[in-house]
Amino acid sequence: MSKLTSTQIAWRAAQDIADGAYVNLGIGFPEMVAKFQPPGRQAIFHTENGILGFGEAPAAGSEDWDLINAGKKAVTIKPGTAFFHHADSFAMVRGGHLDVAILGAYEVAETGDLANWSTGPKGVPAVGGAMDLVHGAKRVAVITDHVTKDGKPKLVKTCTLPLTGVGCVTRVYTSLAVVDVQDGRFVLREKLAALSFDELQSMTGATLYIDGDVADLTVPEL
Amino acid sequence: MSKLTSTQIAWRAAQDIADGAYVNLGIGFPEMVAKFQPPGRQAIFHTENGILGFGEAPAAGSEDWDLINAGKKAVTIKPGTAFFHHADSFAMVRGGHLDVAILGAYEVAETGDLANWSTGPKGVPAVGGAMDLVHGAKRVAVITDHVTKDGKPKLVKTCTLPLTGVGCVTRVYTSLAVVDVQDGRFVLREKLAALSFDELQSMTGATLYIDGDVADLTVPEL
Amino acid sequence: MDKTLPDLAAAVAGIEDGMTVMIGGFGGSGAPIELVHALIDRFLATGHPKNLTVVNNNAGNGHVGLAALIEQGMVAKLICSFPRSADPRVFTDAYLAGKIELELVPQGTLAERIRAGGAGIPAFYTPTSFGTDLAKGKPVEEFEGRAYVQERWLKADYALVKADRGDTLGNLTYRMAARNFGPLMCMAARTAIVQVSALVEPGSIDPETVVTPGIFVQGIVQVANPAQEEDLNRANARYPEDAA
Amino acid sequence: MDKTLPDLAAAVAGIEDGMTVMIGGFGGSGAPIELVHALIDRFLATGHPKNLTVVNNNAGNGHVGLAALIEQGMVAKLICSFPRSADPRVFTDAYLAGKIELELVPQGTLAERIRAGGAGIPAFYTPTSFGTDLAKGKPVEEFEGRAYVQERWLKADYALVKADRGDTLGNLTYRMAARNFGPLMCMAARTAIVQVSALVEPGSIDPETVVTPGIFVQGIVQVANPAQEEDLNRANARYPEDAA
Repeated sequence: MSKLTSTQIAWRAAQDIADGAYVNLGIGFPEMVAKFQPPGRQAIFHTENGILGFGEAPAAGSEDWDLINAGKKAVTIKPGTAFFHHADSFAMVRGGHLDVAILGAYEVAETGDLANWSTGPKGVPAVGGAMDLVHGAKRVAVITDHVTKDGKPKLVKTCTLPLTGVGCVTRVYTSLAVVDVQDGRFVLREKLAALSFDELQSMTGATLYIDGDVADLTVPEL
Repeated sequence: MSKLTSTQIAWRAAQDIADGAYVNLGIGFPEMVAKFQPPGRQAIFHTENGILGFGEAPAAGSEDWDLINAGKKAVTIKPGTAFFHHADSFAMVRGGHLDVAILGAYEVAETGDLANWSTGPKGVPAVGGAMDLVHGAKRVAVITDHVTKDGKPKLVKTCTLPLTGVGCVTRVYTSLAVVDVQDGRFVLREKLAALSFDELQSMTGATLYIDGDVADLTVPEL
Repeated sequence: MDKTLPDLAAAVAGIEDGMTVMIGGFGGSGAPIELVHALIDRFLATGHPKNLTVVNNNAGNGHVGLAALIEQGMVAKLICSFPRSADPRVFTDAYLAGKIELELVPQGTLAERIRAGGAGIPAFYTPTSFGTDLAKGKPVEEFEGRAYVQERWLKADYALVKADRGDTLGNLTYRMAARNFGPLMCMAARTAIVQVSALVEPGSIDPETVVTPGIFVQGIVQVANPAQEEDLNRANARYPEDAA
Repeated sequence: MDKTLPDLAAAVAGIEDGMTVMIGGFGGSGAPIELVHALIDRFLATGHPKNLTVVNNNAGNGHVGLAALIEQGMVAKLICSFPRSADPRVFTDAYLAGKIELELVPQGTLAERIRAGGAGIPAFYTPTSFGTDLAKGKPVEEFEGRAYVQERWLKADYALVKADRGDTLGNLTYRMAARNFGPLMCMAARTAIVQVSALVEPGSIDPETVVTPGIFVQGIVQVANPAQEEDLNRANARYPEDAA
């Protein structure tokens, strides 16, 4: 059975972003979501380091290193961009002004708890804006492979890794399914057509509930 | 015995303002202090409604009502003026960034308590920025007649009117004297030469202490 | 994504009975006179909205703007720092007659409470008002040897704000000291409605000079030559005009 | 009233052993490289300052700027949100060897703590970090049915900040996302020292576009063509150069 690529997961997540939505994409993999805005829709992207409404990456060699995103990658301005300082930036985050934040995850619990900043006490801990982003955005979505590289479930009953936030995730887009977090339960919304419910459940660390239709998770070749 | 006029009290207070000091003048009588900056010194005036470094009143008829001070009087800009919003403005106040605030008073207690916003439960209460200004400025000075219109002391042991702030006043410029508030006591620094210490004490509602020289309070005709 | 509203009536159409409405301005500077008068027009035509809680630094002046809103009996409660003005009769009479409730807040605390509402900070500590009547009933805590009062955030259903230039995404600049509470109220309101002197296309405002980023603005309407409250009062204006 | 400092050495001359120093920048954008290198020069010449507590969003990159400051052993403690970068070896080695203390703070909480320090707010409540390891030992309070963590202000003896234009009164503008923590750190430091690309006379900056009003700035020094940390790292630069 072929699972979705990271690019395809990002594509799927992008389909749920409304025209005009204010969106923060976590650094790394989630940044890919910006590429797949459906035709006719234009989200406005926020980055923690003080830009709203920035544009795509510039051509290599034409970067301006005062114009970067939270992942320290060069971006561009476009009509309607605004600059502001860090306290105003996180007022946008914490104050509930973002429509969607899309983040990566190590683990998501059925309660909506998220672990995505620390793999334990070894090494140098680093949190950045993750703990702020999980609070405030109207929807906090996660994009992730359904299981770890070792095949262990990432959707779990209780997170074992240090938490980023309690009860904060509302939807998870995985390589196999789209799952909502609702009243402390995982509710399956979409799954790959080739995958049976039981197969999916066996790769999930907590009970998957069904509430209404389960659609086929379909994405283009990318 | 001739006491100082309001104008002369304002003049005296102005002599203690250093070159480059950031100063907030309470609305009304304290606004007069700005006129008497000693030659060679230039204070930078702050107004609660979001201007730093504003200039004098414009000529009558050329007012711009978007360019007013906290007393709603028209002012002007000059080189180096900055505009900002109300939260930033009170960050300047509360955050200890002002060098001096000069306010009027109904009563000042020997503990530094100030009452200057309410004469009691009758009528409509109004506080404005007074309660913020008494905290944060490095020096909170009061300019006032030494006694009320009825001849009652305004420098008292304990305020009888509703407080603006506790232990906040550091110096009082009156129509008769200059008095510091120091360790819960009034310490006399200057008095009118024609006035004996006992006369001054009799018009003061708390003990006046002497700690070092008492200078003559001398001001020009204005 | 275009936040432009067709007219002033549309701009104030969503404000319902009992809502909390922040109104920008410090005295007359920054007062969104046309938005407030549009709200009065709606009330005169429909009887709504009423029982409003209004947040403003002051309590109106003369018989226009906020004073006119109070004069119509639309305001049940006012949260402000300084309910005095050159001509405060409308508020004073209503207050002394027990027709309007007043929550008096020190000006810096008012500004910070509004910012806190916009920034997702439910409470903070300030030295302001410690030991005074305005701190009564509020928690007090000591930090580093000094006592502070706990204050709570202030949010609103609507904000009515006057800016200078605005683009269709809601990015705003203000004019001099008319900025005052505008940027904070845009942050703290679920729906911030802004009247601008000039409505421009995105890209017309230098990104470095945007004061209110568009994320804080939900609706924008152009009022090309807005009235200045002070000028109206110097001309003894009333709203509506036939109320004289 | 002129806050201009004669040179970089004078700009950092007042920083003493054990002080808390906020250093602006988010990664390389806004990093005041020249001020930091001047501080290193002083340390190499005099052995001071050392045992600094540094506040920055990150922990340096490569072997220039903040990384070089850490590499010299001048930093006893770092307060930051994200001690990772393209080349974080200097901090990582020092940290794993127990040579530097780390206080990890969520980025928005870091920004708000610094603003609180500048605004005279000793403590505030935030939802950020509730229920996580980073909230351990901090007071928790419930407001309107939701739990919040109490965070404290952060102040500094000095701030070293990079701005774009500055006038001799200290009014500043920044360049794009290099703004980040600069305006906040200027507010929170007893002495804010700013390097500007262009030092101009009062009146040269439009009062509407001032980002940091001069009241928050104590010293200003011109560095006409400031280095960009990212460029230095792409060229494998080190500071001091002979340290290679």
